Amino acid sequence: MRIAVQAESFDLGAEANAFAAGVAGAGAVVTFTGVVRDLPEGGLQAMEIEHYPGMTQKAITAIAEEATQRWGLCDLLVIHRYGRLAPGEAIMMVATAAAHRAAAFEAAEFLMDYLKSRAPFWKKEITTAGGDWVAAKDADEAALDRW
Amino acid sequence: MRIAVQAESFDLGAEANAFAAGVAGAGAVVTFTGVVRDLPEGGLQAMEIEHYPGMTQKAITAIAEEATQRWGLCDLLVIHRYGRLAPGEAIMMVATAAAHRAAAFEAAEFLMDYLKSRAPFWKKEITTAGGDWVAAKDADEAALDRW
Amino acid sequence: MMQVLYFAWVRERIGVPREAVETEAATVADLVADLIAREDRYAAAFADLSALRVALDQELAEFDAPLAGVREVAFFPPMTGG
Amino acid sequence: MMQVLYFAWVRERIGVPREAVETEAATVADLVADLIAREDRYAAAFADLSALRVALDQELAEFDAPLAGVREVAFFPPMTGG
Repeated sequence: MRIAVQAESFDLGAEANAFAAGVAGAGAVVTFTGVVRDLPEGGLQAMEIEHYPGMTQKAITAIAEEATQRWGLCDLLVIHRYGRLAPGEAIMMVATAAAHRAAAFEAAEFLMDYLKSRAPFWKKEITTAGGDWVAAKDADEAALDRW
Repeated sequence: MRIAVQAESFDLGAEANAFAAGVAGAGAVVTFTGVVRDLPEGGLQAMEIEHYPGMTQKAITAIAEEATQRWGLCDLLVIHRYGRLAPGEAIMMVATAAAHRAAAFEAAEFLMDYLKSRAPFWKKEITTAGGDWVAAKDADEAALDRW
Repeated sequence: MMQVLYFAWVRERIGVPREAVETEAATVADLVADLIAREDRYAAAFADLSALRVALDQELAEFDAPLAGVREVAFFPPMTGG
Repeated sequence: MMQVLYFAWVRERIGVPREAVETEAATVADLVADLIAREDRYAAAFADLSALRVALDQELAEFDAPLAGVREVAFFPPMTGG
């Protein structure tokens, strides 16, 4: 299990290959990558991601341990960036490995749902007009009810 | 949309990076990779995958077009190998890109459920005792009912 | 003349991957009955139709589907892709 | 003395990312009332508690949670990770 909270960019392909190579006995590997999207009306200059250093690693580790146990994962990876990101840059990724596909998919979705609403990150959209904190969506909070 | 049915191995990381780099406007990229697993009792020498050349590309294209339309995907990738594979080798992968995570995850699961039961591939497990055709699982057929 | 293809254990039981078949069969089920009547290896392959799938011109079909206009029939066990 | 941390727009409204606070507050809600009474910028940040979350010693908590033994309190809007 690897959890990285970092300012640096990461290479999705290299991370996916390293993760898959390190797993024994898995039949299914799922990755999710979140990418900075431009605004619907365009004009996004950057996404600034703030986090709570003392709490972030701890909160993600708790979520990751729950996922590992609940779905019997072979392995799991979480990378989450903070700082200033340009449109098109990868914000974060998770990877899960399990014997069968249902467990790998479900665990990845569970991790994403919890990272969205329970890991201490806050996003701010920077445009020429200034900065706007991204509001949490009711749908993201509601997504936790599945689990 | 790229659909490849091939005997050659593929590089998960290189494919994931090429896929992600070619997508505009996606906020979410999901990949699934299926890997040859040893048998529970061990001793798997190889997995032989037979397919129906005339039908395979056609069947996967139909599934992929349905997924693209239904979840409004930005892009989609399917790679599926045939021939003789060793334990630990990747059999196939799918990748989906969408504006939001729910669509990317659901489309990838849909693709996997249909590839399992509706794409003309047959797996044979080779051990020192001989070869055993893998039987379709009722659970895989039942998985289609979700969609 | 119709091209008939076999895959996986159906191919192994029948002993060939494909063959041209001369038949008057009106439906897939008629074709199966026709083949079973010819040789034991067909009877062995088609013993349990519930364990088989059929494709007509590379599209999945049912066993009561008509064969009129069909050029390629394929028999195989349930698929195990992914 | 208690370390109090602020994140995102809570930090912006209060104007500092963290500060040491001397307080007799028994619960998080008491601490909030205490801060609001001090200066307008706190009143602005804490105007709508339903829009805020709190963590005690880096674990999510409720606003009625007791502060006894707590060394670090953090206030922030609902998280938007992923």
